[in-house]
Amino acid sequence: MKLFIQKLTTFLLLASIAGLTGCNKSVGPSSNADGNTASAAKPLTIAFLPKSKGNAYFVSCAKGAQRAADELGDKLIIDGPTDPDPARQNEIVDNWITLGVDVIAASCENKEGISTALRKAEAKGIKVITYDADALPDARSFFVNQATSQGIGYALMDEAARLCDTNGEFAVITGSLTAGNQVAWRNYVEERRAAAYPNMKCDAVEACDDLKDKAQSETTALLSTYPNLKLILSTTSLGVPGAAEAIKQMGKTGVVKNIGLGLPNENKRYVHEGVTQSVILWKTEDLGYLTVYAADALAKGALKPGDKTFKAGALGEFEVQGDNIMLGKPFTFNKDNIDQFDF
Amino acid sequence: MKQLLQLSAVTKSFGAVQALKGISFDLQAGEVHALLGENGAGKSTLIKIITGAHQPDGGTIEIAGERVEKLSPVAAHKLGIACIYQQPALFPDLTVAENIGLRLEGANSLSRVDWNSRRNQAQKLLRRIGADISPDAEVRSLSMPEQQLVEIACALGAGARIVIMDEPTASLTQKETGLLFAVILDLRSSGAGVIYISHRLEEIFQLADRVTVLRDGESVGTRNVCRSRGDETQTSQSESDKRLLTSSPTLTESELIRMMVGREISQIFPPAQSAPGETVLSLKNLGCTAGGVKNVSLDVRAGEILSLAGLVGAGRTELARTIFGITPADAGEIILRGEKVEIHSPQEAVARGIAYVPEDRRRHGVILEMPVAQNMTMGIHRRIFPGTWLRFGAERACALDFIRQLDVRAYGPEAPGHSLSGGNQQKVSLARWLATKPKVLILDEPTQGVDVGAKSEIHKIIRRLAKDGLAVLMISSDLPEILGMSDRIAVMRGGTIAATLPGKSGAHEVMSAALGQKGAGK
Amino acid sequence: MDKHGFKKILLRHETILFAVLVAEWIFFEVIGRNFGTYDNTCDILRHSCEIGLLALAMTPIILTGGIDLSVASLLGLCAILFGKFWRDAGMPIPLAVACTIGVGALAGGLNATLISWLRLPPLIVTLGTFSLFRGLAEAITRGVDTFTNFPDSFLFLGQDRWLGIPAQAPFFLAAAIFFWLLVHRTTFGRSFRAIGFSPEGARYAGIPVARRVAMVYVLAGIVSAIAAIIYTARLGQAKADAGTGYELFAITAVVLGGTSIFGGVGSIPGTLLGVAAIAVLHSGIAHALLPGEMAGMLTGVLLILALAGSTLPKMISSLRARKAALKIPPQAA
Amino acid sequence: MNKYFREFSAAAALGILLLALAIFAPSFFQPQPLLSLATREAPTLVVACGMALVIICRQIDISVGSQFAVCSVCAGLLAAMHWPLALVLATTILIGTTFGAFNGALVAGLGLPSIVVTLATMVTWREGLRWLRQGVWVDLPNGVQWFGLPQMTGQWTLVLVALAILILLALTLKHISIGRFVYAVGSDAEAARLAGIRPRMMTFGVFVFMGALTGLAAMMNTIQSPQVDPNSGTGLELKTIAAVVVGGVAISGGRGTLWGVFTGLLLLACISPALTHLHVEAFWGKAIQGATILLAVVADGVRTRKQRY
Repeated sequence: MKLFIQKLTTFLLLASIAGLTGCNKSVGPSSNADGNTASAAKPLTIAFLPKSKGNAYFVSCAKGAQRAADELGDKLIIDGPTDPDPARQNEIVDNWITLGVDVIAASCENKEGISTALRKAEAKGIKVITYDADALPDARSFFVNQATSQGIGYALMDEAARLCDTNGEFAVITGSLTAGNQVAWRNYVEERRAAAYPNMKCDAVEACDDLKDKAQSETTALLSTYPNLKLILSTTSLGVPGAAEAIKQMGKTGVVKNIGLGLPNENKRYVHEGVTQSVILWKTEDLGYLTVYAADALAKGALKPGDKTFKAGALGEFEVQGDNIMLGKPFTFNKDNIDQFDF
Repeated sequence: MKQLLQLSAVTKSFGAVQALKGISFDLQAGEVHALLGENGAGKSTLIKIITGAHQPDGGTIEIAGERVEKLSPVAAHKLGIACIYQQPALFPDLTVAENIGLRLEGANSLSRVDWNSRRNQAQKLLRRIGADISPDAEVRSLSMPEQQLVEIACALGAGARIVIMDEPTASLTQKETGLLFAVILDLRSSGAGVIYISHRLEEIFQLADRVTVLRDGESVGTRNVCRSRGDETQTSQSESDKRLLTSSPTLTESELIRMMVGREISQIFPPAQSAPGETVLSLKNLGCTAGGVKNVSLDVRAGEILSLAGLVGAGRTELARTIFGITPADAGEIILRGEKVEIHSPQEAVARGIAYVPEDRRRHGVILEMPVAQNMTMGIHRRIFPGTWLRFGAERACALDFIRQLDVRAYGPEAPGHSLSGGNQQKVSLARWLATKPKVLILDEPTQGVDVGAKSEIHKIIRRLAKDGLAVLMISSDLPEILGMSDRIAVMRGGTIAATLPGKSGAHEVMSAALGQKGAGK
Repeated sequence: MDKHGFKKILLRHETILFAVLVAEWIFFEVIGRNFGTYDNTCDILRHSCEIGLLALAMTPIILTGGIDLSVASLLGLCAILFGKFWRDAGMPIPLAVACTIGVGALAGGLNATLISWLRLPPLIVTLGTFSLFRGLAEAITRGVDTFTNFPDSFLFLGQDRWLGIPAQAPFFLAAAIFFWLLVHRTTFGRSFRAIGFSPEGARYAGIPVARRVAMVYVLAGIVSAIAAIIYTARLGQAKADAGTGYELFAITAVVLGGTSIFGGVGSIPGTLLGVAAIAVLHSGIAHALLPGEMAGMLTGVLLILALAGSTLPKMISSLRARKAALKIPPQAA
Repeated sequence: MNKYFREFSAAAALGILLLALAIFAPSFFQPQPLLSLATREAPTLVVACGMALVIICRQIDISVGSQFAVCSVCAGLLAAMHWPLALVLATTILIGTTFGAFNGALVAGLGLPSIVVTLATMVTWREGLRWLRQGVWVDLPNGVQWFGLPQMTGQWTLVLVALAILILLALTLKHISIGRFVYAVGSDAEAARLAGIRPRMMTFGVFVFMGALTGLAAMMNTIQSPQVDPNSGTGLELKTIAAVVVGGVAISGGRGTLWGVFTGLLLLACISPALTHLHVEAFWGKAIQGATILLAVVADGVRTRKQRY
């Protein structure tokens, strides 16, 4: 009995400490600190679901989302799986349903997987919006489209072709063989290559398990296997710096070009050294910002199907195509402009 | 005479059980002091206190005249105390040389390992005790008695002043026992003191200068043993038999037994009986390459006790394991009640009515963590639990029945195996196999490490079983047991049957058969 | 330790765990929003189904002193094979389910063969098949293939309610009862324990050790396949990465439930409580709006506390006994 | 031969693999890629040496990956604060040592099973790191990479440091008493106690040492690139355990050599680049890795099965 009490107290103690420290992190009072007194309506609770936590891309998105929530006076909940795991995403959405949030903004690891949970949320009167990676169209009201998979895939391939003068061999580093968006991007890269650049050849696709170190090892092996390689294309933000380090260490700086999806901060160094030519990405903070504004407007009824434009706070107007809110074209960061960005 | 060790009023409790209730004990230089007592009398605890494995709750320990406050295994080692345990405490993955080296070099962790000198030292020590073991052999590959010899070599090499031997001969053959005795006498004459624990009374009369008897954690008394050794190295069984008969009136075997058990045991072996029935088990040229068993032909009849004698390593346990299907036979035939059978696994053997009470009861005989009742019904799952559903009532009734029948001393059917003494564990192991209602019962060293009282009870049980028509095949290294219990004796040598002798044979004949031509001349 | 003490400790472990579970519940009910609702209870049950199934299958394995790291990889392999059978081979769902379970049994059989027949250490064998099964799943789908658009009648199994409870709950309940009977009420369970305590001793007792050990791994394979089907139904899709990391959850739940990693000791109710404790923790953390990482951290802490909790009292009492005994003056000789 | 069968079989497998490469993909044997490969695997080798010690001592440590990640991030943060590199190195090793001591205290002090203890610490450290750092990369200042040495020198330094640790440890294990004590404790703790060795101290020491090596390895990894990925070390525990086991160390303790571990690690480390060179598509990688582990142990199992009876 004594033991039980001891354990119980320890547990409660631990849990409450955890609670105290943890509250500051995600929902903390800071979300209302700006005290949006102008908004008469009661603050909304917006749940923001990244594919995985602890990933620089989504950290940056969340930063924008938080800024928007602060401006709007909404309460923002950010939670996601610690590893990209579709099943965990469903669980989190289910938790939010019982928790009773007003809007869910989700980046979907897996379309079909999460759609069932999102449909359930809609049935319970929760508004659903997706960003970054879409769910099935019937499972959400709007998709904040930062760039279509097709757009990304084509942009990557076009940039690759430009750097290689539309002929030569290249290899692809992918985050994982199975993740939905990675698969889609790879497919569009291939589609574009086949259609527009028949003189280019993809030698191999290697997976780096979303680890920078593994990307480096794989690139090293690729470089020695295919001496004619002219370019490495990474469809994951972790791949670009890893590949760059490998190219640099192999002494092939400038000989083998390096491009891919990536955040400016992680790649500045290599871009300046001339190892990496360009990274392609949209403005991630803007994506989060726009998503939260759209979510807020959707819940308040300000954003309705059929709207042609949408105004998101400081960022101004965005085009709405059908049920897609367009963030704009992917942005190419290179030597000339990369220093202007800090995310 | 110099006093090596003096324990005064030592007490020790484990929870509610007081294992030692104020024991005093001393050891002089140049003596063999035997320690006797039934299992659970407190011998093991006393030894563990001397070796520093346990700390006493009260009392004092003096070593070589100096009081020792806190004795740890390391301190005891440094003070020249060495112990040879029943279960050798060796490193199975390391070589013999390294085992000896680790024991002798002490715990200086930064010294360099000199593999050559380790090897030489090991070679020398092994040769000194006459053991034919390679220093490079992995201990895992050695037999139990060989491992015990390595232990002895360790103690010898440590130059121990106080050597404790806990039933060292339990698994040794006559020949190895002879070698061991020579080593003990050698130690004694070099001025060391030996504490010798054994259940074999004849060994005590043969070796000991004094004997202390423990009972229920108390010392019953210390007596001088009047040895009449003419030739100290002379150890053949017939000699010792003779000595038993002529041993001095100051201390007799029966007196010792009375001291130990607190009652007289008039007759050690139950009377043999005659008229065995039909042949139950018949082996024809049985062989098993992996076990080293070859060309064994043997008949066991209902109602008889057939003993398997022989040196350790002669293939007796291996033969039993072959019959029981643990190492299935790859040559010859097993004929069970006139029907040729093939046995590939223990479960097949059990299904055909063969039961095997193994030698190593702590590892094989009883599952120590499981309750007595579950241990007893382990061989009869199919019968007692029809359709595999457990029936706790039936199990309990069955266990209680056997507890009563075999007089198992446990506080109930739910007592776990390790709470029982060795003899009672053996009875549990026996009960498990009797429950299967076997036709053939193979007993492997049924009384090894069992105290005198329980030994006699087990002998009676075996005899009763044979009388009830069971064919009993008994493996034993205890020559008096073989001679006392058997209707017939099969002697094994080198994996096969060397001779089959009638039950009334003398020790000499059995030994010469076991040793081959060379030994026969003795 | 006598049988009574033994029983008491087991009982006590489970009681403590139950108390922890209740404490968790109350704690999250107080600080969380809408935590203790019926809907959320159903969600917790639904989300813990697959891990619960794996933990149930893991219990007899750990009871025999083994371990199976490959269950989650096998879940992934079975999920995509189920998809293949249904979509590419055109099998009706029931037949695909049967074939998937067959594959699960075969894969479990591979583990079983290597462990019981070749007597290789389970940790190593299943470490190998852990990579192998997941690798095969990736190879078969070439990493990219995803199976979706299952018929609603099938998805009902994972997403809907039946008589007010999640539709997969009856399967889980049936599995729990099956394993409870197997471990606690049949001679099989008895032999698992005997093998866990002493494999040699069990062999000498005439227990078909190899067959029993093989049985628990084959069972684990079958259960992994069933879990794969429920997983597919719940998510509405089958992909090669299904269930990544679930093996550690399952092992954690089993050990938290009081099963000794050395074998012999353990119970199915303990495992169920362990699964529940972890599932409630995860759900509670989310409902209390605490960061999700906390759930993992607290699981680790809970695991160590549970282990230490069952060891410390023993150590303290033995220290106390020693101290008390030293105070008694030695008896006069 | 029998005693070292596992070592030989791992070496034979490695030989076959290298031979296949020499015939079908000679481009594998180029100095710069091989040096890069060796540099990448140098920290893994250091961790594998520690893991071998832990397993020889009949324990296991599955928390090394998490320890490695935490140490890497700490090293990165300290370097980013412009601490002198020697001090960063010392602190990183100290942090690793502390983690090891924590595991060791629970395993040796309280007698808890190591697999469960390290399972718990694995999730706790990993999730704790994620919580505190949210997966943000650490950017290192210039001059940290390769300790400020030229790249080639830096790479050789790392490889040689790892090899030196391997050789030193292998010799210690064979020729210094304390090395033999590790085997003794792993073989039979009770017998070790009777021989005057303190098994609990040894077990504790082995975990502490494992932690220190993990810290060192993390540092060796950190200085290889100008950024620290907080997810580095994911799966390191499985990779090192696999290398140790394939190299012939018995999971039940008391047996095995570091030379075997070295061979095992080389084999596993070569598989992935070899597949690239042999133009095997990436999705086969994991399956082949698993099959290799199984084959290595099955070969031994088939052999000893015959001997066992």
